[in-house]
Amino acid sequence: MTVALLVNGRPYERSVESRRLLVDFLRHELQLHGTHVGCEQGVCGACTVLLDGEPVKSCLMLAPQAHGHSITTVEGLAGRGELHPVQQAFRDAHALQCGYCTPGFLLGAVALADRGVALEGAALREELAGNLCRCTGYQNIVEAVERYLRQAAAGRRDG
Amino acid sequence: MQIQETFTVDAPPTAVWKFFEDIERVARCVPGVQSVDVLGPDRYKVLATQKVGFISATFEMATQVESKDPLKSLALSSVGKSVKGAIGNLRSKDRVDFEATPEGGTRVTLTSEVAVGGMLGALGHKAIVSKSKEITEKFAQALQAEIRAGEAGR
Amino acid sequence: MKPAPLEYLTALTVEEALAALARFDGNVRLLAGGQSLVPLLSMRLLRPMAVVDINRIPGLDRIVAADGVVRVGALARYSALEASPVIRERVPLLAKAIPFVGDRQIRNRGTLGGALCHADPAGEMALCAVTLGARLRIVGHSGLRELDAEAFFQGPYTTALEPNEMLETVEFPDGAGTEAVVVEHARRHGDFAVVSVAATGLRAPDGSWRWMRIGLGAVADRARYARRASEGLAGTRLQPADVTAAAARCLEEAGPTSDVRASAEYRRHLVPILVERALEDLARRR
Amino acid sequence: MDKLPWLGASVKRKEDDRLLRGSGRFLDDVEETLTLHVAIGRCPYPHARIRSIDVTRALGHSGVEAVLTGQQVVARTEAITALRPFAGSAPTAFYGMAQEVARYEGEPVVAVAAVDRYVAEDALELIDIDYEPLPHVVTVEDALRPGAPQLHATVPSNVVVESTVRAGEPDRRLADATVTVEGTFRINRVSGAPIETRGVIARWAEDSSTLELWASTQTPHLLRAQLAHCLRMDETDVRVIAPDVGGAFGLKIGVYPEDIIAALLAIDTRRPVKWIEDRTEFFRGAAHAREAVHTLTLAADRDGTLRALRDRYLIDLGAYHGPLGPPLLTNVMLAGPYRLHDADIHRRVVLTNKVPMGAYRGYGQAESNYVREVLVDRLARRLGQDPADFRRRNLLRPDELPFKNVSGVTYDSGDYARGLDLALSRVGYETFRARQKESGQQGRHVGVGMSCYVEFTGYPSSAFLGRGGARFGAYESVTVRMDRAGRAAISTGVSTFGQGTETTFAQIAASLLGLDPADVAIHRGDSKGTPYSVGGFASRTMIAGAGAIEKAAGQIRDKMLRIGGTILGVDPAALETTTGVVRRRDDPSVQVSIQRVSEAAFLGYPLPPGEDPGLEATAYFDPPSSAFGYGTVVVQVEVNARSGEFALQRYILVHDCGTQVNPMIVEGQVQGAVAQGIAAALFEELVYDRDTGQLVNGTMVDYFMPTAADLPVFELDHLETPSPVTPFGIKGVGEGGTIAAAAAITNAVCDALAPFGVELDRLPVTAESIWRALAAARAKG
Repeated sequence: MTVALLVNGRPYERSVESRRLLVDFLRHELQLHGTHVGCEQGVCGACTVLLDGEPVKSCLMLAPQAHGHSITTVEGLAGRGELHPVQQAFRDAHALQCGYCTPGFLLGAVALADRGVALEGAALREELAGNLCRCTGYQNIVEAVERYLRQAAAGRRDG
Repeated sequence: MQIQETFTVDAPPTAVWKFFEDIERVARCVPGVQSVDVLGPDRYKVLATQKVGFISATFEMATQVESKDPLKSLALSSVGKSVKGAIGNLRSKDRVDFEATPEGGTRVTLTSEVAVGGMLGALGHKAIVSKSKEITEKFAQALQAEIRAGEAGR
Repeated sequence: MKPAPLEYLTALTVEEALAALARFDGNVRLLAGGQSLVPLLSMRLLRPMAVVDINRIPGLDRIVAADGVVRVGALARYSALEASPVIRERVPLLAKAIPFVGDRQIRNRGTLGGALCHADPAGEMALCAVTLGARLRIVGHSGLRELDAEAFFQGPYTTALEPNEMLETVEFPDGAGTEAVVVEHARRHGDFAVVSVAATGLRAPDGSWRWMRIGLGAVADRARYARRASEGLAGTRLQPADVTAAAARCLEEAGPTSDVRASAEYRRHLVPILVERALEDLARRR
Repeated sequence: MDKLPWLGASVKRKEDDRLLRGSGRFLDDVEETLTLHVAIGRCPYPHARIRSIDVTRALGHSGVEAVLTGQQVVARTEAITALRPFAGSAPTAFYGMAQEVARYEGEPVVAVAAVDRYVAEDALELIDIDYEPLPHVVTVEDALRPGAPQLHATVPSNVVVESTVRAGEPDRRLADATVTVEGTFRINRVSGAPIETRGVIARWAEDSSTLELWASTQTPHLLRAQLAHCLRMDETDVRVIAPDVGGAFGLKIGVYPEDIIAALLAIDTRRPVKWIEDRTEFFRGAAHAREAVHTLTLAADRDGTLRALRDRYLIDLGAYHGPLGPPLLTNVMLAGPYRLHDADIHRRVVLTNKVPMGAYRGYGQAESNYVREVLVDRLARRLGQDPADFRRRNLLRPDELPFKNVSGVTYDSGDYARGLDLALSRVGYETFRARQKESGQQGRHVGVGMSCYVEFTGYPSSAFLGRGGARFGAYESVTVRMDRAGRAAISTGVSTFGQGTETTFAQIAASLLGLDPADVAIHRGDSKGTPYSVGGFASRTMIAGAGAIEKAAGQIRDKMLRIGGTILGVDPAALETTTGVVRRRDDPSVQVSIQRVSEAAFLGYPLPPGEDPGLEATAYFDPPSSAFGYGTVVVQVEVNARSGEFALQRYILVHDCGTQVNPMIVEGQVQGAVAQGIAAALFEELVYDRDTGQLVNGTMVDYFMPTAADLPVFELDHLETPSPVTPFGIKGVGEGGTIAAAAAITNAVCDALAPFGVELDRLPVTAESIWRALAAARAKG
C-alpha cells in the first residue's frame, strides 16, 4: 500500500508492506538512520519521533498509520547548519555518551518546549521516563533539558 | 507450575482403569483437542488448540505413556510445538492416581505439570498461570463425564 | 522479531470497522493506539489476518459531560484525558490514574478503549472503570448494547466483547465534587502494578462520607470493585477503625498470583497497607 | 616536561556533533545493496537433543537465499576460544551453532538468510525441528548435586575449574580470632543491556578473497583474531570494522556464535549478510553476568582488627565458556582496601543450562565488594563498633602503599581513609547517628550505609596476562600521522562506545604536539590500517592508550623540533612546540608554524642531514603495572518497616582515579557506572524458572532497567592522587561506580532496621526482600 507523509517538512510517498514497522520504514525506506531501534517492545524509547509534534514510539506503529501525518526525526532538528538549541544544551552538559538513545531524548525535549512547560527535577524525570539511557545515569540529561526548557521559555517571553 | 485436581466416580477402579487404558479416549477429554492419532504402542500424536486471553495457539504434541501401574497409576508425558498461532512449545507431565473409595467408587487424582516455552512462555506467563488451572479443571470434568457415560452405557 | 504478514485496512466509519471485523471470521484486530497490540504483532504472539485502523473515524475521541455522566469516546488518547478539565473536575479518579500508565510517548498514542479491551489484570484504566462503575457502550451488527464494567471484564486479557463488536464509548458517573486517590506499588516507574488501589468518594457537608468506592488492581484475574469494603464506609468519617475494617475486607476480595514482579504473599501483605494509605489520604482532604 | 596544556581540560567531545545530529553510524545504519538479512532459530528448551531439522519448506520460501544448520557449522569451523580462560579450565566446545545437543534456551540451532528480516522470520517458521528435551539444571547447587545431568562430557560433575588461593595462615587465624562472622550471599544474574543490541555485517570481498566484518564490538582486533581461528582462516584475510557502538559495558567483547553464522552465510552466498539482534534474542544470547553464591567468613580480634578471610564461592558460568570467560577479579579484589595478610579463597566455576557468562563493568569487583562490605558491617555490629570506626582501623594507610594484597596484586597509591571521611562528612555522619535514634519512632526508619573499595584498573603487563594464559596483551597502540595542513591523525583499534576516547586521545596528542585537540582527527575501530590493539574494556584504555600516544607523539614532536631547528637555524634543544608553532623557548618571536614544518617533512626539504621525510610514528605501550583507583560510597535510606518499601534519599560517592584527562568525561563515566550499580542492586535480575529451566523475564517489559524517575541525584566528589606507575598518573575510571552500590545500599537498609536485627544476603534488594528479611528476623526472635 502507499504511504504519503511529511518527514522533517519534506513530502515523501512510498509503497510499503502493511506489516512494516514505522521505525523500519523511516530507517530503511527513507534512509533516515538517526532514529534508532533498541527493543521493538515499546520500552526503551530510542525510536521516539514526533508525530504531528507529539513524541511517539515509532516501533509501536505500523508504517501505514503514518499516512497523511507529519513526522519529525532528529535529522530535522539542525539539518546541516548550526545545532538546534536542545542539541547545544546536550553538548554543553555532556548529556550523551554512546549517543544511541540521544535522538529519542532530543525529540522528547523539543515537544516539551513546544508545550511551553518549563519542568524540572522529579516532574521532568517522570516526563522523560519513556526513554532509557544506559550510559549517563540521566543526571546530565535532566540538567541539559532543564537548561534548554528555561532558555525556550525565556525566548518565548522575550520573543 | 504444578496443578492438582481430584474427583470421585462411583465406578470401581477396575472400570476406571479400563477407561484409562484407552488413551485415545483419555486424550479426547483434553480441552481444545482436535485430533488424536496412534503413532505406536503407548505413543500418540495429539493436536489441541488453547486460547489464553487474546493469544491462541494450536499445539501438535507427541504424547507418550511413561508408566502404567494397573489400578494404581498412569503417567503420561507430552512434548509439542505450536503449528498455528503464537510461536511456542509445550511440555507436560500428567499423572493419574486411582484409589478405591469405601463406597466402592474410585477417587481419581490428576496431577499435571505444564511448561510453556518460547515466546508464548515468556510473554504469556501471566495469562498462562491462571489458564493452566482452568485447563486441568476442564480436563478433570471431561474425564469424569466420559467415565460416567461409559459406566451408564455398560 | 517482526510482525507476520497481515492486511491493513482503514475504517472511516464505525460501520466500515464492523464490516471489516466480520470479514476475517474473527481473525482480525482493531488498531487504535496500538501500544499493546503492535508489540504482540512484532513478537508474533498475535497473528491476525488483518488489522483495522480505526484512528480516522471522526467523533470517537470526544469527552462530553451531559445529563449526569461523562461520556468518553473509546479513541480518546491518554494524553487528552490527562489534559482535559472535564476529566479533572468530573472524573478525578481517572485524572489521578493516568500518570501511572506507561510514559509520555505511550500516553500520546494509547487510548482508553484500547486499554479496556486489552484487559490486563494490572491495568489502571480497567481499575478505574470497575471502581467507578462505568458503563461501556458496545456497538455491533445487531446494534448497541451497554455493559457494566464489572460484567465487561471476564478474566486475564478476556472481555465480553464478541469478535465482531467494537467498544464505542465509556460512560463514567459525573464525579464533580468527589475526592479521588490512586496508590500503586510497582517495580519501576510506569511499570505494571504489583498492587494498585483506587478510591473515590463524596464527602457530605458534615464531614462524613456519603459513599465510598474502592477498587483493587493486580490482585485477581481482573480489576476488582471491593463492594463490601466500600459499602462499609458509607456514612463514616474514615476513622482509623473504619479504615482498618475496610482494609481487611479488601484483603478478602484479593486472590493474587505470583509472577516475576512479586509473590502472591507479598501482594496480599500490601493490599491492606495500600488501602489504608489511600483512605488516609482521602481522610486528610479538607 | 611542563604541564601538558590539554591534560585536565573538560574539552567538549569530538564525538558529540555527529551523534547529536543523528548522523552517527551505528551497525544497522550501514546499508549495502543486495544485503541478505539473517534470522536465527534458537533452542526454546534449556537442554535438548536435536533429533532432526527439516529445512526444505524454508529453502523453498520465496526470498530465501540460504539456510545454515549446526551440522554444517560444526563441520566447517572451530569452537570459540576463550580470551581469558582460568588456568586449568576444562574445554566446553562452544560452536557457532548447536549440532546434536543445545545447552541453553537461545542457543542458535538454524539460520536463514533472506531478502529482508521479515521474510527471514517467516521462513524460520517453516523449519521443523524435532527436539527431545533433556533434564536441565539452572542453579549451581542443582548442577553440583550427585547424579545431576552432565552438560559436557569433558567437564566432570559440571565443574569447569576449581582453584584455591591462600596467604598466611588463615586456618590458625580463624581458629584464634575472638569474633568470626559468616554469611552466604546470592548475587543476581544481570545484563549490561546497552540500548543498542549486538549486530554484525559480513561481506566476502571477492577481489581480495578476504572477509570483511562490521561488528558492534569493543575489541575489533581480538574479534578478528578469534573469528579467523574459528573460520580456519589466516588473520591476514579477515578485517573487522567497528562503527559507532551503542553502549557495550563488557558484553561486546570477542567473537559470538552469530559472528560465525553471518561469516559462513556471506562466504556461501557471496553477498553481504546482516544480522541485527532483537531484544528477545539479546536476553537469550548476549553474555549474562555476575551470578554467584559466596559463603564468606571474616575473623577479627576483640579490638576490631581484621585478622582473616575465608571465601567459598561458586560462579554460575552458564552452558559454555564464553568468548571472554567468567569474572576473574572476584578473587583478586576480595580483600579490598583492608590490611589483611591471611586468606583462603576457594572458587569453583560451575556449568548450568543458561546463557554463557561474560564480563560486565567491574568483572568481579562488584561481586567481591558486596559480600565483603556487607559482612564487614555485620562484624562491626557484632563487636559493638561503629562501621566507620571499624573501617578506619583496618583501612591501609597511604604510608603502607604500595601494598601486596593476599591475592598477589600490589596497590600502588591512595588515601583510603580520607575518601571514607570525605564521604561521611558530606552525609553529616556524626549528627546523623544522633538524629537516627529519635526518628525511629513512627515506623519510618532512616539508615546510613557505607562501602569502601579499591579498584583494579588496567592490566599490570602483557607478561602477567600471558603467564595467566590470556590470549591478549595489556598493551595499547596508536599510529600518529601529521598531514601537510599541520594537523594530526591518530589511528587506534579502540572503537567508540560512549567512553569518549576520541576526545581524550586527542587531548593527550594535542598536548604533546602543541596543537589544539580540534586539529587531531581520530580513525578508530578498523583492524585494517590500525596497529594491533587490545580494545576498550577493564578501565584500561586511557592508561595504555595514553602511554602509546606519549611515545608516538613524542617521536613526532622531537622530529618537528629537528626540522624546525633546520628551518630557523636554531639548536632543536632550544625549541618547543606549542599553539601550532615551533618556537624558541627563550624568544617566542623566533618561530615557524607546525604547518610549515609538516610541509617540509612531506616535501622532503628542508630537512636536517640524514633525516627521513614523513612525520608519522607507531608506538606500543605495555603498562609496567596496573593502577588501583579507590573510593567510598555512603548511602542514606528511609525504610517503611511494615511494607518494606524504601527510598534512596542520598547517594554519595567519593572516588580517586588519579590524574583526570577530561574531568567532564570522568564524571560522566562515574555517573553512568553508579546508575548501573544501583540498577543491579535494586532493580534488575534475569530469572530462570527452576522447574521448566526457562528464562522467565526475557523482555524489556519484565527486565526492570531503571528510568530517570527511578534514580536519585548522585553526589560525587573526587580526590586526585596521581599513580606513580602509569603515564601522567592516570588510573582507569570506567568501572568504579558500579563496585560499591549493592553493599552500601544493603548496609544502609540493615542500619535503618538494626532494631529488628535484619540481615540481607541476596540481590536485588527490593521491598519484598526487605519484608521477607523482617519476617525472618522476627521469626528468629
